[in-house]
Formats: sequence, structure tokens, C-alpha cells
Amino acid sequence: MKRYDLIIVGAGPSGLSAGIEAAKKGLKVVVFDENAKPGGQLFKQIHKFFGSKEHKAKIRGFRIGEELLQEANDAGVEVVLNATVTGMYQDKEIIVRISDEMHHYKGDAIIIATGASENMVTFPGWTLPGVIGAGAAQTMMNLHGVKPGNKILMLGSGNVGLVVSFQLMQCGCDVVALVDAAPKVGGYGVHAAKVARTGVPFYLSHTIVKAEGEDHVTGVTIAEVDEKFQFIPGTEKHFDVDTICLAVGLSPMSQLLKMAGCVMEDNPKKGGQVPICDEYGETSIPGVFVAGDVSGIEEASSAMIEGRIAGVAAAKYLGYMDETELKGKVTELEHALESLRQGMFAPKNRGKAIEETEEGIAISKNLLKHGFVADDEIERFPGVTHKAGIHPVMECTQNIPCNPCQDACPKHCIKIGEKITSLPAVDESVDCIGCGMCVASCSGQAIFLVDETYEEGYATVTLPYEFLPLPEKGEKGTALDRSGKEVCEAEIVDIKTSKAFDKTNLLTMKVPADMVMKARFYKRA
Amino acid sequence: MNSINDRSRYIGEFVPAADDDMLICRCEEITKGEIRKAVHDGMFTLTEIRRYLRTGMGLCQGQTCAKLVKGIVARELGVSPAELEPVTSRAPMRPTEMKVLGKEVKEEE
Amino acid sequence: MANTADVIVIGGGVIGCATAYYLTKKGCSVLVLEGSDHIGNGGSSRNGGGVRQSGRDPRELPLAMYGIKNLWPTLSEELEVDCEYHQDGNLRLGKTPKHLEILQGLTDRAVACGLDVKMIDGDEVRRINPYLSNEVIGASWCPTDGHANPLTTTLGYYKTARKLGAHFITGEKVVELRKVRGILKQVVTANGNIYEADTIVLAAGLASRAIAGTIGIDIPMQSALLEALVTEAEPKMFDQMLGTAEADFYGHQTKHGSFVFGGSSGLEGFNKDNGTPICSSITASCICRGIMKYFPILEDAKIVRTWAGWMDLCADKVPVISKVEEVPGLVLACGFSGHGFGIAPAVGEQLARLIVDGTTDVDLTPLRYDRFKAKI
Amino acid sequence: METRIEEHPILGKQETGRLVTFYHDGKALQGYEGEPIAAALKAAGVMVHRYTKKEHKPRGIFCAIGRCTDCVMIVDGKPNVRTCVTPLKEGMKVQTQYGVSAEPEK
Repeated sequence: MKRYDLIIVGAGPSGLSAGIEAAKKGLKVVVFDENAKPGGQLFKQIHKFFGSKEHKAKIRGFRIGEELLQEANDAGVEVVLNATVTGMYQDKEIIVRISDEMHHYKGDAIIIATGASENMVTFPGWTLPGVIGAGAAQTMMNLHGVKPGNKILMLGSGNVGLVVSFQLMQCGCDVVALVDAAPKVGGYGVHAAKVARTGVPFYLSHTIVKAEGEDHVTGVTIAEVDEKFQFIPGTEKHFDVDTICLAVGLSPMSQLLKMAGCVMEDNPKKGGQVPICDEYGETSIPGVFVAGDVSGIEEASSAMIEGRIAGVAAAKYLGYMDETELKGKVTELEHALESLRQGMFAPKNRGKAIEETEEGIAISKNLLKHGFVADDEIERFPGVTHKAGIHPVMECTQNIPCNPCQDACPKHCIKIGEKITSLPAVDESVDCIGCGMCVASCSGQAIFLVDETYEEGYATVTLPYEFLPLPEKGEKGTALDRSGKEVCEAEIVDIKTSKAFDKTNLLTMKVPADMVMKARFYKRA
Repeated sequence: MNSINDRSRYIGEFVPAADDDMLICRCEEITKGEIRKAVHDGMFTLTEIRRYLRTGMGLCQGQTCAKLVKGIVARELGVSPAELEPVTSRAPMRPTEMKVLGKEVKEEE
Repeated sequence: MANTADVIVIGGGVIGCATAYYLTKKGCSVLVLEGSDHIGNGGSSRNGGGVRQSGRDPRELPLAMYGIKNLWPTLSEELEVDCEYHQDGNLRLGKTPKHLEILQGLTDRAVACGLDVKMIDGDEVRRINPYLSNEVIGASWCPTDGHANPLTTTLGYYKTARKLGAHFITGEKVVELRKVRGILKQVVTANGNIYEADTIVLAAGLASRAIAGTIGIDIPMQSALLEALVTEAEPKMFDQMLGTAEADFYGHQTKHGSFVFGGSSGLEGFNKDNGTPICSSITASCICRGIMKYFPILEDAKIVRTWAGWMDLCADKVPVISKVEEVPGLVLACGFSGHGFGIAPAVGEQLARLIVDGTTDVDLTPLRYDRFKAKI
Repeated sequence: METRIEEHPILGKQETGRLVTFYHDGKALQGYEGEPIAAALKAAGVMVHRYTKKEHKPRGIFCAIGRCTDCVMIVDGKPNVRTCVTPLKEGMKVQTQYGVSAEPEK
């Protein structure tokens, strides 16, 4: 039987990363993936990632996928696609379906990096065509170029629900509401804010009463729920929609590990059933490792680092490096992983009610309840300052592990500091040149350039814009505030596109001076 | 896991609920009410529920409903879902035609 | 929780559950101790569902005939679950003259016991089941055989026995039988609990050997890992139970539409495991190849699940169903050797008769525990 | 309304295969060769892939990645084909699945 040093199941961010590290140390590595394209979910992620520069921040997910794949090819990792691992047996043997044959392979080490599957919720009508998973929506629109629907209701305000809502709008769908049974937005505030400002209403403490339709979805009714998640009579709201999108969390896809006999645990903090493993990802079966979501639900950025750790650990297991080298490599990676696991959304903080930022500033209640920071809350954050002339306004209000803006400014007027989760602050002693690099670098689309003294009675707001068609210079439309409410007329005075902005266009709109701290989005007439 | 489970312990009476006709297992079309009733018939483990009702035994092998079933059974038994051992995973991970499964290849080095 | 009962049944498989049910119906208080976490976790939930008489050893054939005549037809109603019992015959298929010879031998012995079974040729086989390939040249045909759903049957016995008051405890692994004042009385579990009864039924499959050993009784049996698989639901094709002379596969189409097939790779008894009945990497493929020779039409049917189970293979391939005179109070029901499901209702009912009434309707003497003798 | 995304603000113009004809319940439709059958059906406005066995309820795309098996149809005579992961080919015959067969149950 054909034997590899290392077999990796899953060519997503963690699997590819593991393969790269192991192959660099000289292991003969193969990666199997059931999909036609590698990259796991990365190729469906068209937004810019968070994190630090060293770990692919501000790069769009699918580009990270391309980079990883290139790196894997360069390292000599064999990636086999359309290859479904159907079973894992004793002696680290796997069976892989490749076209119409079952191939048996053994690995001296195996890394399982199968990722996650979507959770679902039930409501009357949840089986109707038109009720789909958020992952299905991403697959349809970002891989296959087909709109998942025209009028869509999103259930779930975690990062997936927020990001997919935005993506749906980017491909031309109308998102009529974003609904979550929880009393507050689950995902990053900045993801919520960029959805809210386009006019999508957020219904927290609401959930779906029923999906309507005979042969497919034609409408949906939602209602408010009390603390015990029971419907409050009389609060029903109806929407005409053709699609309901469910984004209610992920569970580790750990079936292969269970099948192989790894000792498992049910760990709600990790999203479900995961193998018990050590700090290197090694399971109860020596030589079988895990990395990425299959070992606990996190972000793709963490998955890539976990993959690298498992990759070097497999190399050590097979004698390709010694304990000292392993320790050295892993310490560095763990440091990076640790930095990603900081902040308000860290795994350790799941379920905790956080009232203040690390800086001691009260969290925006409105952001949690409605998806946007209220006018009377925004001024208290360090990224929001005022001065004559053009300058950045950074509406970054939660501690998340992300710092590309700091490096983006050629004048170094943005400071985050050593701690990657700190809120960005403006160094007011440095003059902004209005280049817009910070606006385009912000994965959360939370940075604006404002010029409060643009001309008599008027100010300009420069905002990130990732929709088609692009407005034209001189065109007049409407400015929307953070809540998506129309607040004033706006005229486009400048549009910047640049390779360096990576598809994020910078629109500069002229608005009445008193609207400069309100107007945050542009709607074409 | 092998923890003592007294099957005669009192878990309350089966009380019909408004959403008992909610479909839970999409493949085998098993409802919430059927699952709740099965718990009261003595099916205290997810494995027994699966064998008794066929939840998770359809084409998708429980990839969609496993967590939902777990929640329902846990609530009915008055335990936390994490206390319930998930059902065993079985090969093949995806439905595989007999002619394909029967065609094995063992490449040489 | 009461730790005494009239009868303690060790093993919550189909034999234990059926025995508990019939005992409870007769007014006994019954305590069932199951070592694993689940009722029916051994062969009871892993077998092919055959309810056959044909192909059986004459020593256990009367039990099979008794059950099919008296118990199976009304079992679903009695247990208030759908046991999916079908009595549409059993075809034991042959592809070579050698196979036909084996089948003829089995048939002759069964006929001698009064069973309605006969040899038929290939064309007649295909009249009964038109999907079979021309490779099939003959079969034994027993029209009163059939199949049922082992999962719902086992759990149905459990459910109904429990409802009637039988006390079941799972996760309570028995490690020792103990005498009190010279008389078998106590059952000790790995958790350190002690239960007491005057009658103890040992129906723990393979585990029975070690448990019986603690009271100085040995039943010669060993484990063999068998595997089975199930397809997606298919349109209704046939109702018969199938087996082969070569024993390369057996099974049926279920009410659900899926095909449940068991089979072997030829390495059973030598396969290693990891302490759980884990499938080997080669068996399912082998079973598929075996099936396709008989049913080429099923080549596109998709396998959705495969599983394995240990059988408690007795030295002479028939079970021990017996009181133990030298240890009064001990009743054995184990060593079913991979074909216990079909006779489970009869075994349970007859054991209840034996325990409560001291007599049985079917002669169980050939299945005594002390039948094992050296060959010369 | 157009369901194909002609130009995407981030992904640009979609790469597509050759436009081919396939048949849905006998009706000729067009789709791109190699895209999942489900994508071609969705673009053509087909929502219902099958009706279930017990309750005869409609089902369509749900997970779109081959796991949930809700989108199965009869493809070239074979039932239970996961249309979301099966590439479209020219001339394919795709049929609504009723239970496990191509005919509604009486």
C-alpha cells in the first residue's frame, strides 16, 4: 500500500498550512480534499481578513487561499482534489474516493483538518426551498456566480451572518433584515456597522416565527422573544422574501476522528464534539493530529497557525526535527496564536458580557442592539478626533486582534501599539495627507477621512465602497447615516481606485458641514 | 463513557407541545414530537433514538440534525446536551455507489 | 433504587430484553443490567435481520419454527412498535454445483425436522426474485422464512418490558457472580454495586464467558468480527430474505427501502480491533463485490453506512440456552453464534417458561451448557 | 430578475464554462458546463429539486456543498444524485425526484 510521511485531510487554511510546514522539513506530504477547489472556505471569503500583517491581515480570504496554495506547491505538497476521504481505520490507514475508485493509503502521521459544518435552527417551513445555510449562499454567489435569491432575510448576527449579509448585497441582493434571537450582535461591531449603514435593519431579540410559501419561500414572519426565547405575542413582523439565510454557528466536523477511535469530548466552548488533544494538536492516537475548526471553532487566521503547529509537530513526530527545534518553532507560532485569541471576542470570553473596552471606555450599547454606534456614543472612542483639514476618523470601538491601519499610514499618524487588540488612536501631531491607505486597509471598513472644513458650509467624507456600479464623479445622491437612514443630499467629488486598495474604492462625498459626523454611506439616486 | 443510567428514573410525563410536528431529521422526516415521545419510551441515549426512529440514518447520516436531536433529548431528560454521547460515526463519510466501493486500488510505492 | 429482583438478567440485548419482557408478563420482578451505555448495543443492533428457519442447525431449528409460528406474526402489535416483520421467504443462493451440494444438505436436514423447504433451480429463483443475475443456478427456498428490523424489535422489547415494570440499568457492567451461603445470589458490577436475585440469566453475549467464569462455568466461545452495510433507500424491489451457500453475503430490503447486507472478507476471527467493533478497511468493499455478482442491478445503489459487530461464536455454532444444575439459579443464554436475532422471541419466551413454570414447549436439551465434549 | 452575477465588485467577471443545453423534467434549459447542476437550475429559476417520501414536501438547495443531501434529484436515470456537487454536462437529463423515484406516488 502506498505510504506517505504525512497525510492531511482537508485543503483549507489549516490543512494547507500544515502541509507547507511539514513539506519544508522534508516530509512527503499529501493533502486530500473532497472539493473541486482547494482553500476550504477561504475561496468564498471575499472580505479582507483581520489580524496582523505577519498573518495575512487586510488580504481578502480568497487571495490568502491563492497564496497558501502557491506556497504549498512551492514546498512540494501534493494536493489531490475531488478526493473524498470516506473512512479512517486502524494503523493510520485511510480510504479515499478518487473519481470512481477507492484508494487505500497509509500515513506515518495524519492531520485531520476537515473544518466545520453549519448548525441549523428549526421553525415551521424551515425545509422549504429558499431556506438555505449561509455557507450555501456564499458558495452560490462567490464560487458559482449565482445569486442565492433576490430578497433575503438573514438569521444570525455572528460574523458569518454579518459578512454574508454584506456579500449578498455586494452581488446585488436585497437584504431586508438581519435577525438574531440573542439580545446583542454576536459578531464584530465593525462588520455589523458596515451592514447597518447600508440600511439593513437589525432585529435583535427576534427570531423566525415561520417561513411562508407552498413550493418555495415567499415570505417570512419574525417576532420578538423574551429572555427565555419565547415569542412575545403582538410583535410579529412580516417580510416578503424569496430566501431565508441561516447563519447560526458552526460545529467541528470531527466524524473521521471519532470513527478512528480518538478520545473525544463535547466542549461547548469549542462548538461541539472535538478530539482531546495536546498543545500540538496530537490526539489520543499517537501520530494523528488535528488543526483548524475541527479541533474547535475559531477564525481562519487561527486555523492557519494551528495548521503550522500541527505540521511541525508531525515533522517532530517522524524525526524530521528535534525537540529544541520544535519548541522554538512552536513558541513563536503560539505567541502569534495567543495574540489572535485576545480581545473581546476571544474564545475565553465567549458568553461573557463585556461592558468596557480594555481602555476603559464604555462599549456602544447601540452597536450591540442595532448594529451601529449612535451619534452620542461615537465621540468617546480614541479614533474619533476633530481638527481642521482632512484627517482620519476611525470608528473602531471594540478590542479585536487587528492592526493593519497602523502600518497603512505612510505618515504614521495611526497608533495601536504593542497590543494588537488596542483601539487605534490618532497622533494629532502628524498631518494626514488624505491618501486613503488607512481607509482601504481597514478590514472592518471602519475608517473614514473627513474634511470638516472642505468649503464654506460643506464638509467631505471619504468612505470605503465595494459595490457596483461605481458612482460617477459629480453625481448627486443621498447620504445615509450609520443606521442607514437618509440624512442629506450628497455629491460625489472624488473616486479613488488603486491596486493598493485591492478593490476597495474610496468615494469622497460632499455633505453639509453639520452632517460630517453623521453621513457614512452613499446611496445612488 | 459507561456511566450508570437508571432507565426507570422519573423524567416526568410526556406533555404534548405545540411544535411537536416540527420536522427535525430532514432526510427521514422525523418530528420533534416523535423524538420527545421516544425519550419517554425509554430511549435515553442518542444512539437508541437513532436506532428506534432512524434520525440521522438517512442519506446525510445526521450531518444536519445531530445537534438538533441532541438538544431535544437533553431537554426532555433534563440534562445538559454535552452530557449526551454523540452517535458513532460510520464510513463512508459520503454516500458511495457499490460499484465504486467495490473497486479498490492499492497503489505501490 | 431497588437492588433486588426475582430475576436479574445480565445483558440488555435482544435476548435479555425479550427474556425480561416475557418474565415481566408472567409477573416476575426483573432487573436488567447492561454493561454498555445503550440497550441492544451488541449483535442485536448489528445483524442482518434474518428471521429464518432454513439453514439452521437441527438443534436450534425447533426454536426458530416455534417463534415463527407463535410469536413473530403478532410481535409488532404486542410490542407496539413496527418490527417490520415480513414473512416472504428465504432464498439461499448458489452459484456452483458445490454450492448446490451444501444447500441440498441443509435442505435435507431441515425437511427431516418438518420444515417446508425445497431446492429450486435458477429460473425459479428468478421468478421469485427477478433481479438476481444468471450466475445464480439454484437455491434453497423456504417460503415461511422472513426478516424483521432488529433495532426496533430489540428496543420494542425493551420499551414494553420497561413499561410493564422491568427495571433496566445501562452502563452497569457486571464483573462477578457471587454465592451467599453457598447459593448463587449476587451480581457485582464494575461500579462496585451489588444486586441480588435467586435467578440470574446470563445473556451478555461474548462477555458471558468471563462472567460465567467467576462462578466456575465455562462456555467455549470466541469472538468474530462481522461487518454489515446499508444502502440509501431504493424503490421497492423484493421482500425475501437472502443468503448464500458461500456465506459471502446475506440481507434484505427494508421497509425504508434501503438494503441491509452483511458479509465477510474471509478474515473474520483474525481481524484486529481497537477495543471497539471497528470496521476493517477491506470488508465493505469485499461485501459490495460479493453482492454485485448476485445483484448487478444494485451497482449504483449508494452505501451510506457500514458497521461491525462481534459475534459470540460457540464451539459448535449453536447457542447455550440452559439451566446450570451445578450452580442452581444460573440460567445461560449466550453463544448465539451470529444467528440469535430470529430466535430471540422464542428464546425469551421459553426462558420465561423455564424459569417460572420449570418446563418449556420446545426441547432445549440439545442446547445444554454441558454438551461440549472432546472429539475422541 | 437576473440571477447570474455578471460582474462582481470584488471577484470581477465570472469565469464560466461552455453554455450547454440540459433537460429539466423534459424542458430544455441552458447552463454552463462544469458548474454544479444546482447552480444551473437556480439560475434558471428552478427551486424545487424533489418531494419527500413520507410527507411529499418540496426540497431544494440547503447546504450547497454536498453534505445535507437535500438537493438530490434523478440525474440521467439515477436517483439521489447530489446536484450541488455534480457538474453539469451537455444533454444531462435532470428530473424532480419523488421519494426515491421519478414518478409521483399515487
